[in-house]
Amino acid sequence: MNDMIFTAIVIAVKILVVLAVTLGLGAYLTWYERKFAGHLQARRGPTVVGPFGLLQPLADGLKLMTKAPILPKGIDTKLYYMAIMMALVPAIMLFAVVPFGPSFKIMGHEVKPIVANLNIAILYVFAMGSMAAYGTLFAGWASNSKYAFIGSLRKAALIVSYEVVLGFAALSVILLAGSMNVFDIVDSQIKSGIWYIVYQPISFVLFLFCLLAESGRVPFDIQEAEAELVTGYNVEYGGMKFGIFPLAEWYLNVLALCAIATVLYFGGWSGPHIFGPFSGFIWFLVKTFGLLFFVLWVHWTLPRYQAKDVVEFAWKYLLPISIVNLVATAFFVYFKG
Amino acid sequence: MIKLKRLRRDDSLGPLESVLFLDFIKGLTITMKNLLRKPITTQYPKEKITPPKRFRGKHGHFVYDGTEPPSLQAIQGFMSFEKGKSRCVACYMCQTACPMPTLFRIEAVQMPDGTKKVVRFDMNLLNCLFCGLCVDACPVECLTMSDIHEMAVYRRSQAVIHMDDMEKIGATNAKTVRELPDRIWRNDKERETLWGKVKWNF
Amino acid sequence: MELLAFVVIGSVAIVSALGAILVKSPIHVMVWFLGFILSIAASFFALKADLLAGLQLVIYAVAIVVFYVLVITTIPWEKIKMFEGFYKKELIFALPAFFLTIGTVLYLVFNAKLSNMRQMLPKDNVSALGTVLFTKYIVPFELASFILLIAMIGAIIFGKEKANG
Amino acid sequence: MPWASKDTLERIKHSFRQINIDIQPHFVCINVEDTKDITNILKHLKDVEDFRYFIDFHVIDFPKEKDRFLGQYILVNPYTFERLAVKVWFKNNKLPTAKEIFAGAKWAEREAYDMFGVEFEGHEDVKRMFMWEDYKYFPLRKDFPLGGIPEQKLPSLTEVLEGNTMPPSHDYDIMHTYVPTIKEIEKTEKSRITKRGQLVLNWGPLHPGTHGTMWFLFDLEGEHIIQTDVILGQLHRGMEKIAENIHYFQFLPYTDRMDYLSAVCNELSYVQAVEKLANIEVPLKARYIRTMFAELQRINSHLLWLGTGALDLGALTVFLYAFREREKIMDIIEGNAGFRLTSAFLRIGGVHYDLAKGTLEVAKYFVKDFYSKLKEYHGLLTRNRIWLKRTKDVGVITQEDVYQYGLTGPVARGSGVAYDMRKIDPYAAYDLVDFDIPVGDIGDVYDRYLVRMEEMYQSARIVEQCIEALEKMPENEPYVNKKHPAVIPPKEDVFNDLEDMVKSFRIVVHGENMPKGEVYSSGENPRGELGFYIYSIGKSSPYRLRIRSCSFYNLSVFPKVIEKHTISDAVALLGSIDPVVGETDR
Repeated sequence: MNDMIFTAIVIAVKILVVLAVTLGLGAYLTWYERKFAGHLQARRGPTVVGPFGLLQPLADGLKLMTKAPILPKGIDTKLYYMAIMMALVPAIMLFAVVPFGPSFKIMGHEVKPIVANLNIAILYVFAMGSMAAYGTLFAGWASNSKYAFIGSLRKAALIVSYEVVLGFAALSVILLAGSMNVFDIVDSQIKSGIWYIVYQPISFVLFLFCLLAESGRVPFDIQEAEAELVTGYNVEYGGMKFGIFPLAEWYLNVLALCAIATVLYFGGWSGPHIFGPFSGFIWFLVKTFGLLFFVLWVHWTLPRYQAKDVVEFAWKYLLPISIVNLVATAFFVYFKG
Repeated sequence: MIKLKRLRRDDSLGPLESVLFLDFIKGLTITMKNLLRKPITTQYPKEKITPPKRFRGKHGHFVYDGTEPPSLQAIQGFMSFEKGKSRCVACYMCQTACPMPTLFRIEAVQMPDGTKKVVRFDMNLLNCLFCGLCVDACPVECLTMSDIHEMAVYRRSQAVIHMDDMEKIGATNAKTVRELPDRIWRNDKERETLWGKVKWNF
Repeated sequence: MELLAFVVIGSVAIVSALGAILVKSPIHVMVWFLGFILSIAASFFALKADLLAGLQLVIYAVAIVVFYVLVITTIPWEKIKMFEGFYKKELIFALPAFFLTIGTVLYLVFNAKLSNMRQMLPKDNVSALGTVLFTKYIVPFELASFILLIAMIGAIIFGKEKANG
Repeated sequence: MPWASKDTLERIKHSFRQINIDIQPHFVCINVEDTKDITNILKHLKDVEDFRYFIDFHVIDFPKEKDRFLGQYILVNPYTFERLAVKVWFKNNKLPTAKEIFAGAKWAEREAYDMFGVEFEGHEDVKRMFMWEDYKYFPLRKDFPLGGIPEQKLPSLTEVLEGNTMPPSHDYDIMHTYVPTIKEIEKTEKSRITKRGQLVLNWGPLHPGTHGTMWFLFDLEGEHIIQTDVILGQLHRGMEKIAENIHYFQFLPYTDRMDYLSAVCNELSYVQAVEKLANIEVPLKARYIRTMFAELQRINSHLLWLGTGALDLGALTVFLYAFREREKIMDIIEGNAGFRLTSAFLRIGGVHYDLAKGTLEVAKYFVKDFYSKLKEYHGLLTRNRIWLKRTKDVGVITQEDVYQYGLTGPVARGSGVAYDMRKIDPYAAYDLVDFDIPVGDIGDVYDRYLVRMEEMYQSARIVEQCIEALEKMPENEPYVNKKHPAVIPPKEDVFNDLEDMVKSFRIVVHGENMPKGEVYSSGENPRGELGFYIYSIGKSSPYRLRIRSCSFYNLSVFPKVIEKHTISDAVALLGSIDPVVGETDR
């Protein structure tokens, strides 16, 4: 009975911590991105609110929340509101399978810093990553706007094509690790001492493309392409209703997928023990944010693909490459043992 | 006859370039280089760049203070000027030169001693192009333009400036501007964030 | 605990299934249907059939429903005549199926007992499922995929013809 | 060789007996007596004499004449660069359409209908170009007053509604000229295209991709555009009407506001037309200064094109890099002219001021730095595979399109037509500096991109040469030709010299009467050939001033090229055509 209470408490704490951390991080990622983009573009980024503009996310949030609620004419009200949840929930749910570090012991119990240690964690990531498309899809449909509608259709086409590539790309890592459990994947990397990016550079590049595509980052941000569709699917949303979409898609989704990529290709929390007991957690964060930095860097450097090119790119290039890579990996695993 | 330059179209990537994403890497290095550079912006409401001497901002009237050009000295006997007040002679040249005929409203009265006195000089800056033709047309160096460029107002009626506003601008702001050397910008330090250090030959 | 989960998830599933039938707007039907699929996936999770749940999510909740939504949203609904009234013929044909379903459910309720699935499942159900699928059921599995492939190609061809003509 | 030679004219005269040839120093035209012949003559000129480059069509209103409206085509032979005007009087307000011969005439005729109410036989969709449907008047007719006909109450312009009974300023009236209602705007929209595809997308008038207030209607089938139309006029200010009512020197600040991204170039084109009319010689120093500033302005304008073009295609950072350099040019212009955007720096007969101290140093510093920055832009975009994918073979404009639609500037040069006024009819100091004309060959977006990038490089070269020449000049070289009667003397002289003061008085008050005659003169703007046609009847303001807008004609090819392409291509194409609404609408 004691065990059960302990487990329940641990789970509750985990959920709370993950929720608080991700939402807070999500908000602060906006600051991080603005600052980064600012300096990249010879600007300064936010500087006014707080030191280095550190309170800017709060000010932004406050501004978004106090905006006058405006509902466009002819919308499907229920879906209009539901779409917001549909965008946010999968993005947060993604964090359920992110292991933030090695397992540790509290009061003799082994605690794994992960909300749900699923056997099929990677499959779950695919599912949740793509579920976010519903937010976009229904938002576009419910808004009763042509721009939003076209944006949402683009996103649907993109999700359908990139999900397949994402699956095949990650599958080759799963083959190497022999498991879909995130802990097993990391452990097998730690055991062999070699990160999977060494074995699977092609798969990593594919995964990176899919990461950018699923989270709607440049060069695949076709669903919001502001020069064509103003801002695409969320054009009719205002205030915090609008604020949720970028938060979910651009920040939470990217962060979670970066964390998963760290697990898959960069050995998760592996790294020299130079930060004492928290070394594992710090290494994990360092890697995740390094990847995130790269994603932002790419976002602020490259132009954007066209909608049809994005889909074409996935089916004509990425998918065949990923399948060949998978087959090659399968042979490698089979003959190696 | 015409010197043509046919453009070289390097429009397909080589195999190495496309497999190793060299084109992306090149772009990424450029943005990274810029990330390490200093920002060039000035933070507007906190720091302001002083406009150059020739800037055409809010209008002002130079006052009657003994710095008049010869053209005014020739006719100042016919005017009733006061020290520290506008030296306008109500010749309506500014109004005539202005492409927007309704911008000015100038009135002058005849004083008992036969001299002329300007009693009203309104400019509706909402109509103004800030082209400077009025300043060019002024034959007595009275109308001028200061470097004041923040002219937002809350009501339309506040955008109409009157003679006393312009006298104040002319006596202070525009006067300091006029006495500066004719240089491309006034303050080297302010421009350094954007330009870096420029070497001067004079 | 498990019973509670079962009751909650089951009722959600039933409500959303009913919603999918009763709601008029086609896009709302898809939302209810999505809810139904998600609750089924949740019940798989509750039964510790992780792989099934995952596949349910990936295949049904994402791929298939996205396609449905895609198709439904692009149909110009204002041009299509809505049928107002009662489907008589369809109802008559549906009756036998209805009774069959009721019979099956009743049989299951009275004869089957709530089995403890966890003991039947091997620890690593991914590899177990893979082994079963590619040894014992290889023929039906491949057949099913072949039929699906044919269906897909057929759909593309029909779609193309319509677009051209 | 800007105007048609004697031989050519004689050949034409030989083929058509019923025409008169009129040769003026800066204008050569043939008068066609009968409207019936005009189609044949235009066809002959196009096919036999190779005057296949359509430059402009406009109308002049003579209310007192029997036939009232005079139509005028300006054509160019793209091989010998001869220019020729064809005049023809409308008969009963009617003229046979030329849109079968020159596709660009379609929009020009619509504009003529919009502004003058003239009709074109065989042109079935003569619709309003800038004004809305149901607008009752024809604004450029001489009997339409300059201020418009006040007939609508618009209290919002005053503060009367807020309980403030004082008039807000001395010249606001509640009565206003007619303003379209929502219904009329909807009618205008409906009249432009009939829906054939799945949905009609209103792209604009306020849209980040249109670079201003342009209104596109896309008829979409999926993402593919099956037909499109452009509704212009959101920024129509009646520049030509204004010009007819003010003195020549007063119109100068208005030209800044046409293509507001290349103010100095606009001024240069205008000033040069007036100088040709009045026969004013410009001092060498002023010519160099003009050239230098026009080229700086060209870099400035192309940088904005680069930034926004890249922004349209998703490269967000290039925009700010381009603006960094732009800001420097703005600083140079501001330090000399006094304003950053609408500089009003040139004057008829010279420039407003002499160069400010330090300009040459700063400009030199800028140019030296600019080459490396140009390399940066190339590195970010030119060989980027996404950029290539978005621009290569997208929006291909053929040479035939260029001639047909009267496309000029980088759009023409991208398609391989080496038409550049700076070389054909050198003005300012372009004949004294050395530069190349970059020419593409396919005419896709990528070619236009390369052409503009190369032009920036060439402009920087020109600026360098101008700096060199200006450095050698003595300090007190004249920068304005104040001896000519039509030129306002510089300000210092007005204060000190009675003669100059009187002259200044005379020009400002009465304006200088220009000689009678016609002038068509054009300059190479960053966007193409900006032409000014002045019909002078010896007054101090033009009888008719026609602005041949490059953006307007460049844009007219858009609906044709974009068909069967996607919205994303539309963005790329529009970015590469780079219209400025201030100039399309005037």
